[in-house]
Amino acid sequence: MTLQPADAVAQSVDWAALAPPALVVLTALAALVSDLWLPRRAARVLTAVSVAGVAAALVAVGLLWGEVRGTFCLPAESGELPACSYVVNEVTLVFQAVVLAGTLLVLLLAAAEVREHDLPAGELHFLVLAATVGALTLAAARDLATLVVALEVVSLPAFALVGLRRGHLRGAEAALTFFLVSVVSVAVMLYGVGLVYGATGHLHLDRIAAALADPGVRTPVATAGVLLTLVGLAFKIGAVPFHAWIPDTYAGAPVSVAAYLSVVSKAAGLVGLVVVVGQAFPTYSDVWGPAVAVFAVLTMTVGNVGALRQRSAVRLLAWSSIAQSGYLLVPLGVASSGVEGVVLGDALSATVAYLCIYAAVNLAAFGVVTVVSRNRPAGDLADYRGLVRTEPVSALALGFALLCLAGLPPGVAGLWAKVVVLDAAVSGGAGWLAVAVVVNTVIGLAYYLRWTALLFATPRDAVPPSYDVPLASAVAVGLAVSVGVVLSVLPQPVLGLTSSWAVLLG
Amino acid sequence: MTGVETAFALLGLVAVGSGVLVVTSPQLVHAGLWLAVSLAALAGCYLLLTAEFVAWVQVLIYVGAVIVVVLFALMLTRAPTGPSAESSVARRAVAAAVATATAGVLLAVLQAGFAGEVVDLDAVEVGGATATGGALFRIWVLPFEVLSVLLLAALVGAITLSRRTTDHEESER
Amino acid sequence: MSPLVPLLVLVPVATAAAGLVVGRRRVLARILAVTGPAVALLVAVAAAWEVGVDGPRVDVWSVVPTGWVPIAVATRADGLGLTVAVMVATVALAVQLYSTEYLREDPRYPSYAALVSLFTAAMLLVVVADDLVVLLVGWEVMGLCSYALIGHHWELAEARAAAVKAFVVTRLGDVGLLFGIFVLGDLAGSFQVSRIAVEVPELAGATLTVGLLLVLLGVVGKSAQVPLHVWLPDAMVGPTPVSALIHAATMVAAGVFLVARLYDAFLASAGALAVLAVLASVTMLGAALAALAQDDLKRVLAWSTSSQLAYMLGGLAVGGYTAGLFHLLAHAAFKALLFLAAGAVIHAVGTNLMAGMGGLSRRMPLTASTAGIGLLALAGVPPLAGFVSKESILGAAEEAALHGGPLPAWAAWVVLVAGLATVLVTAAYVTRAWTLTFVGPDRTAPGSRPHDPPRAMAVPLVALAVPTVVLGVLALVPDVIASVLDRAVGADGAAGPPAAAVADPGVGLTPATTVLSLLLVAVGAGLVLAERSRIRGGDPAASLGGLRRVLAGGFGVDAAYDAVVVRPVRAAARLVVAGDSQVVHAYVTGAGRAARGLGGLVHRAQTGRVQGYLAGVLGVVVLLVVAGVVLA
Amino acid sequence: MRLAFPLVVSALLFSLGVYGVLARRNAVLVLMAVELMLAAVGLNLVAFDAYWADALHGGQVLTLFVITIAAAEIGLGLAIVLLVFRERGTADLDRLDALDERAEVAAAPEAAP
Amino acid sequence: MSRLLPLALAVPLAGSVLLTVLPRRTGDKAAAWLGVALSAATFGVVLAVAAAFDRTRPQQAQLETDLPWVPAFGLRFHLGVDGVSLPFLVLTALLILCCCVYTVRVRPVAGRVKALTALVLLLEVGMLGTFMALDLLLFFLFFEVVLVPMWFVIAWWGDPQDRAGRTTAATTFILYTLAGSALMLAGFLLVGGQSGTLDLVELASRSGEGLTPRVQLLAALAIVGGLSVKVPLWPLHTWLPDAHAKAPTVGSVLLAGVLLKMGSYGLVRVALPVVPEGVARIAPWLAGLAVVGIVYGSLACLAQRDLKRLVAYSSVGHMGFVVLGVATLTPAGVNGSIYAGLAHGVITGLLFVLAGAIKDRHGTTELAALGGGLYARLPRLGALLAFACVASLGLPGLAGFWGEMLSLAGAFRPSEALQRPYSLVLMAVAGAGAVLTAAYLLMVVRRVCQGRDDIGARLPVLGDVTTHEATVWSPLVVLTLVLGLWPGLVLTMTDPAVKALLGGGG
Repeated sequence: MTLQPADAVAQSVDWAALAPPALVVLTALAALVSDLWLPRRAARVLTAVSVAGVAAALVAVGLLWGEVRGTFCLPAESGELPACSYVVNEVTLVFQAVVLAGTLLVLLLAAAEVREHDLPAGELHFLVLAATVGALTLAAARDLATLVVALEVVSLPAFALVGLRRGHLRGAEAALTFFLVSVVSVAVMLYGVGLVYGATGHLHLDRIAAALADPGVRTPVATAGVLLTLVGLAFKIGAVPFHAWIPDTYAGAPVSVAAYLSVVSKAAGLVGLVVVVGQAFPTYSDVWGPAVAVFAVLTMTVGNVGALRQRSAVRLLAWSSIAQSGYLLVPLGVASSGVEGVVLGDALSATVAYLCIYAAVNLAAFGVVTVVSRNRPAGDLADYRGLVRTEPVSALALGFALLCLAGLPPGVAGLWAKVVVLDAAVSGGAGWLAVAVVVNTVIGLAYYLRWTALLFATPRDAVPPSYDVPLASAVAVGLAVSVGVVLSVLPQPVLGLTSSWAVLLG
Repeated sequence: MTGVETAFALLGLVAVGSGVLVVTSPQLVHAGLWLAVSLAALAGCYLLLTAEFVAWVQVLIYVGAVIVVVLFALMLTRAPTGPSAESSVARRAVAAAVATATAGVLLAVLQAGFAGEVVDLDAVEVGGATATGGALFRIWVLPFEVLSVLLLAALVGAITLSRRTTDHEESER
Repeated sequence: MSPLVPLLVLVPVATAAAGLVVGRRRVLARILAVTGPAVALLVAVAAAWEVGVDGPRVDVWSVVPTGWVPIAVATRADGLGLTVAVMVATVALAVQLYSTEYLREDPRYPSYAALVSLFTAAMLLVVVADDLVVLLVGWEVMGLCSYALIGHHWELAEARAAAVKAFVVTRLGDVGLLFGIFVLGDLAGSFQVSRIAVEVPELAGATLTVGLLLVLLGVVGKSAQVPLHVWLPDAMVGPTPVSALIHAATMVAAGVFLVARLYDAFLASAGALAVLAVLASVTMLGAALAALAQDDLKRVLAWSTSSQLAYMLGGLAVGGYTAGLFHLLAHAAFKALLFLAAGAVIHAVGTNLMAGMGGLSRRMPLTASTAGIGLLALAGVPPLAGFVSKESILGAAEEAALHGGPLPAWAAWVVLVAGLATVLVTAAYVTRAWTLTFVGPDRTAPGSRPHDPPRAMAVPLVALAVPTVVLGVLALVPDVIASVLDRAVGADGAAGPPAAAVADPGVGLTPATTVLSLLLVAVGAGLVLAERSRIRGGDPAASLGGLRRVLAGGFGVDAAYDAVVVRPVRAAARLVVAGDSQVVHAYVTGAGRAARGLGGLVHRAQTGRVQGYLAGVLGVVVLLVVAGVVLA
Repeated sequence: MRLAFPLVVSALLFSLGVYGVLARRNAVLVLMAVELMLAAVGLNLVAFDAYWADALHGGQVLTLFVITIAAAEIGLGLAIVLLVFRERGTADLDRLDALDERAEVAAAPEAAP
Repeated sequence: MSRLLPLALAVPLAGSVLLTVLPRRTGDKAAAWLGVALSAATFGVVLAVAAAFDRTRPQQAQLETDLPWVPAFGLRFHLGVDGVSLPFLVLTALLILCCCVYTVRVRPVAGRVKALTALVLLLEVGMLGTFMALDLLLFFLFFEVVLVPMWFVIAWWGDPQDRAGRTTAATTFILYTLAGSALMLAGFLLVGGQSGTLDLVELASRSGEGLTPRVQLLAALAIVGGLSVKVPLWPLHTWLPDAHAKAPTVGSVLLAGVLLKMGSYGLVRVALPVVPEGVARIAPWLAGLAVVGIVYGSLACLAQRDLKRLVAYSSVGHMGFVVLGVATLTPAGVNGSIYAGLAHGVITGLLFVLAGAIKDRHGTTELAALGGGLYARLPRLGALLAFACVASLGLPGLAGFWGEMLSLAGAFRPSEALQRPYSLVLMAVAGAGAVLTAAYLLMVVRRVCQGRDDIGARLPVLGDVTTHEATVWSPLVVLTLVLGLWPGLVLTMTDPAVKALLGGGG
């Protein structure tokens, strides 16, 4: 009992470090409050306010770039590591940036959907922003309590968001499915957290790591704890076999919410995973590494074969996003390979690069789906036949996004992403993972291409081309596609983000 | 077996026994009440483990609020308060198998890790409102703050969903 | 560097190309067709004159790197090549002239004439090439022209079949030749004959023998020797002038020419020569026997060509270099003559079958007399060219058999015996052909009025009859033939006189064999005549009985190939086509189906019932922990 | 006190929750089973807190958070169940099949240009 | 630094983009002529490259452009030509020009000339880029560029009578080749990771130094295996017959003429110099499979009932010679491989053009339906077909011979990697395959060109070869003759370059 709480100095708070989530909290409250005052149809104002807030947070992230800050730290004593609950470093910031950018695009996409389906605008904005707060905190959280709470903050608003559409039979069921799978997964994860706590006596990640580095620690408990802790995060990412909620949930949710889940929520799960395994369990990489690798292969394979025969656009994107999660996990899966020169930092940089590219192009795809679903609410793939004739710009954007997801030129950004992942597998010496990636790339192409081909097929009936797209959606899709195009030509920014990570997450 | 241990064993027995009834009772309302019993017994366990503050919160939130809300929901859904439909035997068998396996694995892991370990309750600072609350506000401020967002979001979400229901019903009429 | 030698090749090529361009303007096409070989003949004579004055030479025009033995675009002007070139140009000229009349009404004449010109060019390339790969180019282009011309009447199924057969069978030999060229090139470090002639004899051994045997594969294919002789009789469906040029005088003789070209190498390998001797002997006699039983006049000549080519190769095998080549020249003259005469007959009576001829000497005196000269030469009656050349070969064989030669004595004996036996059979089939065609009762179709051909066809007949006679006389002048056919290359060619470890017996008569063979000629002719009178003017071959069918069918070799090669290949082809989609591609479609099937399983789990999902989650969690704890 | 006591109780409660989650048909009852699982987590945490005599009281604080999370979850969860009940007239999970994917992919079209 | 090579890529790329954005009302004719202008300009640039090329040192990469692109991968935009790549560049630009000119008159049944031309130009970018790339990843990138355009070319402009069949063929093509190229990428990344550079010039000069035998073997398996799909090597060929048979004429010509060459070029450019030891270890297998392919392709042709399929299967046999040459690992064999590849491009391109012309006039390429008598019906077309068949069977004096001969010569004197007796057996079997090749090609002449014209009366009035067709075809015919009669033209350039590639940078 070296540390007496009574002696502890009150924690100082570094507000600058907290600026991104704090700004979003304020925005969320502003959205909630202003909804009470504004007339029912003035959703545009809400969009503007929210987007402005998120943009401000994004600027804050930009300003913080390059800094390393910790706050809510334990009082440092001699011999103790300075453990902080909230740490800002490149890892945090890059994920926060992805989360914020994703949120921004989703908010833009949601604007049209709010009008179209008469969704409660204020609540929607509040809930999205609240979940984003969770995701932002998760990226910075460095103790398990904060992590768990933040994870829940990402999830709970999402449950409500999924069930938001009125009179939509599937919406409620989707919310229930999502909810139940989520709470059970979180319960399992919490049990795991309990075991880790039991094995180490700590909740702060670096202390856990220090404790686990001690060979005297009880191995089976810690092993079980590590694995169970991964479950909740794997659920969030949509790794097989914790994936089953994804297609059902996406199918029932408003499309923009599905987009949110597939990008922001997934990024949150991923950063949680990265931080936990990287910072708390580095010495247990022989435990979680193979598990993640197996999950990766299962995930990409199940996701891809599941997408093969889909005829609903959103469900196809859902399965595709499962598959993409599989690729995302590959670098982490080989981080434990023990091959000389492969350090966790490399794996993380690969994952981040993949995530950035995936986020952009996946949002572009979802964006076009929201646009198209205005006129064709059924959301069948058949509705996309000849889209190039009816909505040429949307069709080109979607085609580009799909080919990026498939990883073939002209979707060069996606190709870089595949290169990153394959490189990770190969340089990690995991030949079987590399082969799995190869095979899955092929399966994936089959359905992406089927859809792309439909876009350019001759339409069943001649409709004059229409360029009428809601401004917000157009901006969102335009931004996402631009990012995709820029990353096709100059991928270096997202590939070179991560030079110093090995140190930060060592 | 010390006295504390005996007390704990009895409370644990109550918690587990009522837990069994929670997951087997055919009556919805009964299940809810057994849950209250189980959680209350757990609160007793917390007390024995010196976590006083946690025990009170448990009683207040769970046994008070949660059970009330659950029962309310049962009323609102106008669910039959009589026996609800039974699951098939096969389903229960699968569930039992998974549950047994879970128990087996967990017990084995815990046995391997903590066999013979002892909690020195005397050396432990009692987790009263001061101690636990102090830790909460000195050390765990951040998650606490985040939790407030969580609660607000849950509140808004719940309201939105229920309002959505009523709107929907209104429009139907 | 003499421009004459390349010109020799380029002139016919140019006329061939021009012939294609002028298209249907027939008169122009005719003029071009005749101009080509005429100019080529002049160039060949001039080049030969040059060689006579300046001596033989090798010119390297360009060297193509290959990463291995380089290919030299090299020509060679020497006695052997230019003598044959003169022969080729002469026969080509005769045939082109003849064809202007023979194919007067044929709408395909322009392409025909162009192909004949192209063929001429290719053959001339073969005879002047110093590099074996360049030689191979001409060699195979000849084969192509042969293929196209055999298929001239492509409405006829048998013409189509014969064309393909001719090409594929010779191609088989050509692949062997290519490999043989590899071996020689590898040994000598060059594909140039002039280098090989110098280097290779030093390297005699099993490898050389294998290489030469591979070369022989090409030779037997081109020269219609056993076992690749089967294409030649069928090739007779082509227009008769083509048969005269390609399938009698020139292309089929290219095999003989090639052996002569590589003679220095062959002399270094007794084994290769022995094999050549045996193959030649078998062909010699077998083909003659087959000729005996044919109904079709052209097929008689075709089998006879195989047989005569075998004489040449046999002659070369026993060391009779000059004799074999002299027979080549003589044969070119009289066999081209015979084919052209046969063409005149066929033109006149409208059938190839000797059953539809008879007594034509009265109606077609010029044809009959020139054909008679040709037949006598073929039978080896003095003093015609065929007599002297054949006797020279038999003499060389006797020499080698009795006094040793470049090949084992037993092989020389085989050649000698087969050669003598063939003399008998040759006389027999020649007599039979003569009697069936030109004498006896007239069996031509009623209403046909056979008559001697017009001038354009008659001139070549006479023109070819001249060398048939003159060469025989000329040959008796000592050494003239041998000197003309000298293959040595001096000057920058770097090769001295032929290695000639074995003295070339040259051209001349050997008493013993001459007497014996004259006797055999008489016996052969006599037998046929006797048999003919016995059966009152019928077909003497009828007396062969059941043997006749065997002989007429070429000993069933075709059927054997059909059973052993053609059918299995066809069956394999069908198997491959079926297997490709059913087996090889099945893995691909199977992978696709597996993916979709797996997808089906995934969908089946996607029931929308949340507890199913939860069961999966929790079950996997348990397994995960067990695996983690047990394995880690 | 031996650590085994709370740990065994916790493991049993967790397993009972697992059983309930899988076996129960009514959504509300499934929710109750989840509560059992979370309660088990809490017991574990408190026991370990005492075991390590954690000066930071991490276990206890996290238990508080878990209780709060559970409360929030159950509030929102009941709202969702209510929503489903209103839409479908039942809270029986077996009857909720609007998201069954099997029917959807039965006749997925091939893309012909 | 010369700008010619980037210019050769920029012209068709810009043209492709230009055609894409042109308004829909742009007439077919205008689009086609624009295509001709652009491809002619590209051809001009390539000719300028050929003119600027210093023939005295063909073993060196010339006209290089070397710019950093994606430092994270070590990817450089490194282009250059040497004696091996120059002939392929010229061939590609020429064939594309022919295709564009062809499209001016012979409009595809499916219409959409603008789109087709844009795709063809995009294909050109990929093809030229592949032959110029001197960086492994860049090579891969260009390698992939052709896939999607080619899919569309086959699936949309393919066999108008078989919609489902052409889509299946196109999809089989793209999935199959993607599997190959993804595997190849894994090999590239392995090499890049182990050697620390992706630069082909650098790697070639190291000649496998610094790569362990195991790495070399694995990389060679992946690279050669991947390229073998594209080549294609038996038994990976099954995508080819359908793709070729169902593709439109333009597609077939480019597939056979250039796409397959990208595979064989990759073997020479990448596999041989980068992982020589690994290739040496698998060379016996490679050679064996190549020879199986020769015989197998010939046998398959013998029993084909459709002209286009037959020509397609003939490619399997011909490419067998190409691979055999490489597998001998001798200068002669590799020279032969390159030469055979060029010749196959020209001759098979010609065959496909002619088959297309036959199909235009008869509506079918079924041998049975065509009957015979093409000589009688359309004498010029018949003669050209016969010419092409004869060239294809490898007649000396025409283009097809030299490659086959040199491949066989390589097998006659193989490197130490192949045991000589084994190699000689292979050579003999390949020789038998050459005989079979003659057999089936003459069978084509026999069944199609020769024979009685039984169907002429039933067909609409048929025109023989038009001036326009003659214009398109004459370059191919002339090239067949030139390559046949003047092998030194190419061999003097390839030979030093090949020796350099085999011997470590020269």
